[in-house]
Amino acid sequence: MFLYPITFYLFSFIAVLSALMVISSKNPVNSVLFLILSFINSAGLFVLLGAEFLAMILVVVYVGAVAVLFLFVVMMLDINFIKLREGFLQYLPFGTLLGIVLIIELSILFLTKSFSNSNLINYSSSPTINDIENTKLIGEILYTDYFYLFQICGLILLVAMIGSITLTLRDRGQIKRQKISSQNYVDAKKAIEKKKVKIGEGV
Amino acid sequence: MLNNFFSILLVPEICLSIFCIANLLYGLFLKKNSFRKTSNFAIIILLFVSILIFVGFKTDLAFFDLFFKSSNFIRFFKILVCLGAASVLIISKNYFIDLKISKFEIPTLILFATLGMLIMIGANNLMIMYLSIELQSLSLYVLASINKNSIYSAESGVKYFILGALSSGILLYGFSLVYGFTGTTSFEEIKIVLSQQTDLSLGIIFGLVFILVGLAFKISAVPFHMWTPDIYEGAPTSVTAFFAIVPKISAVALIFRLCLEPFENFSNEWSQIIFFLSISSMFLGSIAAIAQSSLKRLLAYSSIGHIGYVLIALVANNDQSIKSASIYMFIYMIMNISIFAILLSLKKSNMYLEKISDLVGISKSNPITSLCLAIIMFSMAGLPPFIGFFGKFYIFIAAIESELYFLSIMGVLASVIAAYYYLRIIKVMYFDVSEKNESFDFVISFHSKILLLVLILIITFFIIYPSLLINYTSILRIT
Amino acid sequence: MLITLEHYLFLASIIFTIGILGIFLNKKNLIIILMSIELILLSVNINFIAFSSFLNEISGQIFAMLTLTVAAAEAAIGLAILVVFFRNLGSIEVNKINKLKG
Amino acid sequence: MISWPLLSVIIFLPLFGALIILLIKEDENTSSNIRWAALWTSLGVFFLSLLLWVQFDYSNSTYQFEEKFKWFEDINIYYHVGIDGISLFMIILSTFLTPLCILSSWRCIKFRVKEYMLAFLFLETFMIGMFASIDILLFYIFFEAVLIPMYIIIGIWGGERRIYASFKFFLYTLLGSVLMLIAIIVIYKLTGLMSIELLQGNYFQKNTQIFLWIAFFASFAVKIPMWPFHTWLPDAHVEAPTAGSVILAGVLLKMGGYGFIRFSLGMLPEASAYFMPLIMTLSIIAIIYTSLVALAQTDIKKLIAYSSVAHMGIVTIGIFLVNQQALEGAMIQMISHGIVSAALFLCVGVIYDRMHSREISFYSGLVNKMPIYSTVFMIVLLGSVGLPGTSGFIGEFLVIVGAFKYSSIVVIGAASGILLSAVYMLYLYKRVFFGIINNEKLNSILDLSIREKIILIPLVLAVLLIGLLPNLFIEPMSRSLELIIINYEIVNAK
Amino acid sequence: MAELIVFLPLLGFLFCFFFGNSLNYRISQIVTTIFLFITAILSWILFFSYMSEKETIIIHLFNWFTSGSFIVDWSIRIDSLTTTMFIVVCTVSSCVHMYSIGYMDEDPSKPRFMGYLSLFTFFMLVLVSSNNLIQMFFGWEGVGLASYLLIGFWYHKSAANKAAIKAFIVNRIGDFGYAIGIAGVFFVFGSIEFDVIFNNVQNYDEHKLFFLGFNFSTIDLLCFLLFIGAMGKSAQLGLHTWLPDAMEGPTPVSALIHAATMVTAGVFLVARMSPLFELASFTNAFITFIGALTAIFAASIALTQNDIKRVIAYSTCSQLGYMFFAAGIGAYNSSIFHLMTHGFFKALLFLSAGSVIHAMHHEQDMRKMGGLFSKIPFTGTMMWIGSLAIIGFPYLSGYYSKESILENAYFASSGMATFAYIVGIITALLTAFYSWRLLFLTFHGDIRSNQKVYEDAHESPFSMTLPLAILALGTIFSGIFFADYYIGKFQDDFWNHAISLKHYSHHYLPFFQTLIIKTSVAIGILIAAIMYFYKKNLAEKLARNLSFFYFLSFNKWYVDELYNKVIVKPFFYFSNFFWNRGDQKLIDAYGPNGISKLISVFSYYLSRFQSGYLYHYAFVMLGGLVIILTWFIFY
Repeated sequence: MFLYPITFYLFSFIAVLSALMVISSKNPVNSVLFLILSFINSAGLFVLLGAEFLAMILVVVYVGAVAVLFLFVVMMLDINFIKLREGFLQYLPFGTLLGIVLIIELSILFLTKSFSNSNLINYSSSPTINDIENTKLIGEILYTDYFYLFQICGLILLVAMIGSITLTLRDRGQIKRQKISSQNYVDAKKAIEKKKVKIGEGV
Repeated sequence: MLNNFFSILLVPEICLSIFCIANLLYGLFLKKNSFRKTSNFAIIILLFVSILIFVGFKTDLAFFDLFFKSSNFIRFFKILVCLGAASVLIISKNYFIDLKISKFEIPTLILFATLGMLIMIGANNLMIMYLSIELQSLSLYVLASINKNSIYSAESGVKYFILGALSSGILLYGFSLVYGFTGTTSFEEIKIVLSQQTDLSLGIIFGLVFILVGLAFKISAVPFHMWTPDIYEGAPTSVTAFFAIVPKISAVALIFRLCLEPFENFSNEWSQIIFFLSISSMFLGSIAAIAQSSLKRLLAYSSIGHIGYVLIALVANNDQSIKSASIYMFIYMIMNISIFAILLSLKKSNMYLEKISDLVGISKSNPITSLCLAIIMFSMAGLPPFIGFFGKFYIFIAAIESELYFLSIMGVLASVIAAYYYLRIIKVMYFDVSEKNESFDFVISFHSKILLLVLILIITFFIIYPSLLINYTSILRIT
Repeated sequence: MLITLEHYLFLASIIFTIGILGIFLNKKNLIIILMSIELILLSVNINFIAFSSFLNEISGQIFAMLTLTVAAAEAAIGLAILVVFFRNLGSIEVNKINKLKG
Repeated sequence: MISWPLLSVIIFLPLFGALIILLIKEDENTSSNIRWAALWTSLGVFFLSLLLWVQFDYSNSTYQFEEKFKWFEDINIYYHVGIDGISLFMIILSTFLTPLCILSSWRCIKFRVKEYMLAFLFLETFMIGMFASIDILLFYIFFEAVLIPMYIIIGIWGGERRIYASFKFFLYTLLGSVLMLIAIIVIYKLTGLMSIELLQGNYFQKNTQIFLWIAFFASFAVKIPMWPFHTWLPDAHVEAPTAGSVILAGVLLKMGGYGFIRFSLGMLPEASAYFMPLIMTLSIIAIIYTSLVALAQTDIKKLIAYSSVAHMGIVTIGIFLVNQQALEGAMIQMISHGIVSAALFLCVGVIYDRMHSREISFYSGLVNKMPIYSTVFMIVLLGSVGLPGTSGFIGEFLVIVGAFKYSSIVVIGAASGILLSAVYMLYLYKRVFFGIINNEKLNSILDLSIREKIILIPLVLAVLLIGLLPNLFIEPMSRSLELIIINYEIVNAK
Repeated sequence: MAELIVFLPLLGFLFCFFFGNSLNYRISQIVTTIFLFITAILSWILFFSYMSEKETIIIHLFNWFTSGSFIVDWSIRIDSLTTTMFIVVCTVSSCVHMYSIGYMDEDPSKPRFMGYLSLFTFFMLVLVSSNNLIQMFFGWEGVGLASYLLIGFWYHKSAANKAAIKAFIVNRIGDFGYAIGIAGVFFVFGSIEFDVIFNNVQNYDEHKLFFLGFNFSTIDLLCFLLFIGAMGKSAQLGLHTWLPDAMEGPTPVSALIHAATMVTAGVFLVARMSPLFELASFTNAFITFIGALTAIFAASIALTQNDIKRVIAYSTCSQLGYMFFAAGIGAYNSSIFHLMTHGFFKALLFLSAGSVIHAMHHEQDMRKMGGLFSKIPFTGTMMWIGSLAIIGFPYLSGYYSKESILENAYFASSGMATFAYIVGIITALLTAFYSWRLLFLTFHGDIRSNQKVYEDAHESPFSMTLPLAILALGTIFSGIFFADYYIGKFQDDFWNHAISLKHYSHHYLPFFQTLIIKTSVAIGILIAAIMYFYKKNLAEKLARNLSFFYFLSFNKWYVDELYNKVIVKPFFYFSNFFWNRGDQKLIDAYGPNGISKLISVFSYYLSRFQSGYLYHYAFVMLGGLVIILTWFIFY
């Protein structure tokens, strides 16, 4: 029974540490990598909590897509990294103070109220986790009960797509594009014109 | 019940989402004038949807009622949102074209944002609420930075995005707490769970605080307002118009519903927060605006102040609250549309007006425009006989009904301070004498001219027959 | 050494705070801020899943999944806006974002 | 009685005139059309309002010419107008002064004539409407709406510091009146009524009354104005164009007094009794203090403005003594002050139009060049100092008579107004009119033109008419005032 | 008839007001003078008809105003007091009108002057004919106004303007008391009609009134307040300063207003209200005291003045003192009788002085006159008659009235009356002295004036001498004819309850006392004769040796200077103080301006707070969140 706590502490320790590194590392590339690390550890925690499907999704979506996107942008933008650490310490005391206060307050919330079962009310008609395996369960309700949510997610992604394209697509007015149909429709008769040139004069 | 395939299409949200995509495709396949055509199409869509909402088709489509709710309050605000979005499209068409950012994506994004807001107003579940907020916000982030070549637009996009994401993070954290402590995400179930509790656990209070902070950001209540002036100033004016009018309406509706539905029994807790937000918004909105020289910033502070007043109605939490808030938001919308309609068509030496001091001399060259502007300003300041007065009047009726004397006195004091900067605009227009004889161009499309005319008439002559609006809002109920 | 719900919630709150700190301690790099937002959303996800697991109720996991989706969309939009900004200013330093003020 | 809605016609006729003016396109040639249209409208309103007087039933203490329509359907708010003896003369005062104002601006307003006339016609509607309202909300709407045209009049056509003055005027009075709005809503919450008529028979708890009273006081004390809320008035008066000062002093200040009678006395008798010492103190300070301040002025208009504050001090004393003599005295004093101060401001306007200076030291020996003007000014001045036979006397004296019942100090305070007004007014007259002409610019100054005579002579006649035949004015109002007094006494006797 | 008497002068005024400038000035002069003569004749007719019928008539004209129980009517009360005043006012006024035709011959605005005179007469008649206190107040203030206008008639003269304002304002101080008194009377008696007051006065004998924190006897208080009014109008000590200054006006004005009529209004008021005053024991003592003091005080100043008109003005003041102390000791009939005789002889003196001034081309300084009798014998004679009358030369009018006053003072038992009696005798001496000083300096002795002026001096035109003659008749005969009615054996019958009368067992002074009076007068004349006729340097010597008293007298006891220092200067100081410090630096600076400044400062900082940095914004948001959370933890 020691395995579970040890795994938990390992994962969570790494997750917190790498989260700290995300915001404090000099190089954004490192930050992205630490972010990935943090996500992977969180995924581990998810597994511990019995949410295997979400752990998988997290790795796939984040590590596979989002983090790569970040990396891509970081690489793409030509940034002078040396300057980027300056001023970090300037607001550190204030910031940490506020952060600590926030953590303390949240801890009060979690620690003074122990979560006995009476406090956590399970009011739901949806199936419980223990009945079926996690992925299947999600699969069963995601496209039935939560169909609308799923649709809206789709719309959100659509908006994200439209937005990104609109913002980043640059119309380069000078570039000549190939218009195949018009090229095909060129009539040789119209393309060439014969002219008689008088002697002694130019065109 | 209409429950065949076509009737499902008549459900406003579904209909609108289909039309959103239709509009996108329409824009994609158009070669010329795509912006103009798509925006016209979008206007028609919005008007059509608002009719659909008004008629109020219902469906018992699978689980629909679990996630979406309909009441006359919700319908009223949905109509406001649709009409507001349509009006913004009408008044800003020329501006976009003039600024050469006439992309067909703009109407599409506005449609998506509107869709998000409609869902948001009618949301009956934390999940759908979150998704709708995100749907709306993402569209708005893009709209804020839509003028890619402007550093200001880009900056406002960045600021809006980061602060917005932060706020939705906070909101979401609140959701997680509420979910954790109640075990459900559905509004009705939360309400049932909470009604079984006599003593509210700290977890739910914290959840409530996080949620309200997140929403306070959306309605830009102080101290979560910091983004507002900057984004209003940086974004293209027409986008600012959209920001100032439509999302505010939906967020107000949502905050009302959230407080009065799931957390109905714990008004003691949330009213403290709202009380604080309300007073600080009213005063900051009125005091900070005095130092502004930019018109758009001024309007930003003005909208912060107005939100403060609406929140009074929420604190009051009685049978007048819904009515007064509805009336107030309606009036707020009307006044803002009309003022932006003017701002979006007023040019001075080929530049759109940015600064208050640019208005000097307009009363000579454009007497009618300046008269309209003056009327709107008096109305904004809440002076009778203009419509703005009645908004405040009903708010204070609600406040006094709940014996919120302190709050209402603070409210009127803030309104006096606020009157100062509204008057200052009138002063610049009428009292200041310009040395140069500058000419103003008032280029306004036919449609927005008609719209402006109608709105000014409503603002001025509302007093003659107020019952039309008041009777309609009297019957509004949250549930 | 029983790992209870409080452990997970505490962990989440730490990551949440780190995320928030990341937003306003950072003066130079906008991308870090975007990552901080991802951290916040991660902490929320931990919350959701922990609650879901301990409540023995599935909708928390669904919520977490939706959050993931939205986070991805948000990241995309955020990066797009960042690119726009970079193109205008040639920099992504946070303390240079102050053209709009007053 | 008249079967058609006379009162509404009077209220809204100026708006109709404004509509016509709105349709006239302004340019060089048409500006005189605009002036004529405004003048005829206001004259029409004036004659119609005389019809009110003629048809008024003296023996009736309740409202007459009532019109009532449901207005707001969720709240008991009606479009409910009507007049009693108290409002009758306030309305006639407004309608009487407006044509004179328009006439006085005939030449000196050269730019934006259209807006100017519009502002005045709107102002007239609001003023009449305010005095005629029986519904509180209607009252409030008109009460505040008055600020808009007045703000514009001061701001556009005012003097050098017009912007400061207009803002001070607007914000100060707005601050007062918004508190009244709260009080109105509280009244509605407590009683469900919005009708002044019904509320006069209503009884509030004493603590409530005190709260409400303070809120109303904030509004009316600023408006009337009482010391120490008076400082907006000199600025506004001085910077406003002549006609603006006339309306400001002539009618707008009366709104405060009217409000005190209607609301403070009529609805909150117990609190009025409770606060009477406060009012008396402030009023006496106002009389003595502002009279002294008036003496120190170097600007003619400012002097007259301060004198208004002192005169209004007598009015407030009269109102809150709540007995027949004092209350009638206060009413007559209000009417009288409306005419006298209007005439004084118009007189100042006459020389201002010629010389563009309001400095006392600029003028001297005017009587040499402008005998008729000097005579007119003298008569009006006598009205202001309350010489028997002029309008000022009746009001002030009745207040003194009424005050004797209450307290010797109040009596002395009120009577000192008579004394001090003579000091600053005669001192002014001496400096401006007597002596020899020191300033050579004055050598070419002309006496009153025919237009100016037409403006000033009705006012002079009115001053004498009220002074010699005050019964014409006292009789119609006495029944309505009696009603208030009886109510006040019954409540306070408990 | 009474209506005609009252309103004809008004008609005259209106005529001048509307047509004066458009028609020839002669017309105005003639019209007003004729009107006045008609009123004078009518008033005499009325007087005699009243004497035959002896019935108090009240002619009710119309209701002026009614406020609850406060009813004020316009009416004319005809009784012996009114008719007496009518004849005095109308006769003197008509004389003055006529006189003015000649006197004002060189003035450019004659119609205005005539109009003002008529207006004054109208107000005076309203005053004396009123049947209630308010109407009286109307006349009271009206004469004040007319006096103001007439004193300031020469508006280009700065001194005249100042004097006019002074007159009006000092009068207003009196009116201040009077007005409060009226209010008090209404409060106590519930009416301001004389008859109602007099009928109820007995009920309030012991009544107390709470005023300014003290419990006063009601009647005493009311009378005191009314008396303040009378003091102002009749230039009694303390409020006397306006009267000498008023001599800046044209001389006819001085004669009419500041000698014969207006200044006596105070006495008239006291007499009119005598049923009330009778019961006010304290106030009566006060009146006696003030009257006596005024008499001797003014006389003492008159001793050393050099301006011919000022001497007469102070003499007026002094004579008014006589009237008041007579009233104070309850001898209202003597008081009124003296009022009447004084009206005649003082008008005569003034008009004669005017005639002298006219002759001397507006030279008023007696030191520049002398020996004029031979040049203007008629005026000189008139002056002699007037002077004799004022000192109480037997069988001239002043003799009867003054004697009767002293008589009453002698018989009245109170200590104050005895004081008044002694003062009265001393004053008689002083009166004799200054009157003869005036005569000697002006008409006799060396010629001190400019030779050319002296040569040019000539008798006045007929329009000026005729009024003198008429007034001389009055001066000579009014005493003999009316003494019996006013103060003698027919007095009860004559007065017919118009005023309250006192009856003493003795009617005539012991011989010794009359001797004292007569001797003192004779001594006065003698001293004057010695000083100004025989030993001409004696006056200078005296002035040098008694320089303290001389300067005190010459500078009018420094009352004006005192008032300037104590009242006028602080008044202006406070005026500026309130304006600069109070309104501008306190109320405005901390009120509206201060608040608006504060708000704009706030606004500035709030806008600075909006720094534009993202992290600040995020920080504020988080701060807000944490604050709210903390609130709920401790809540």
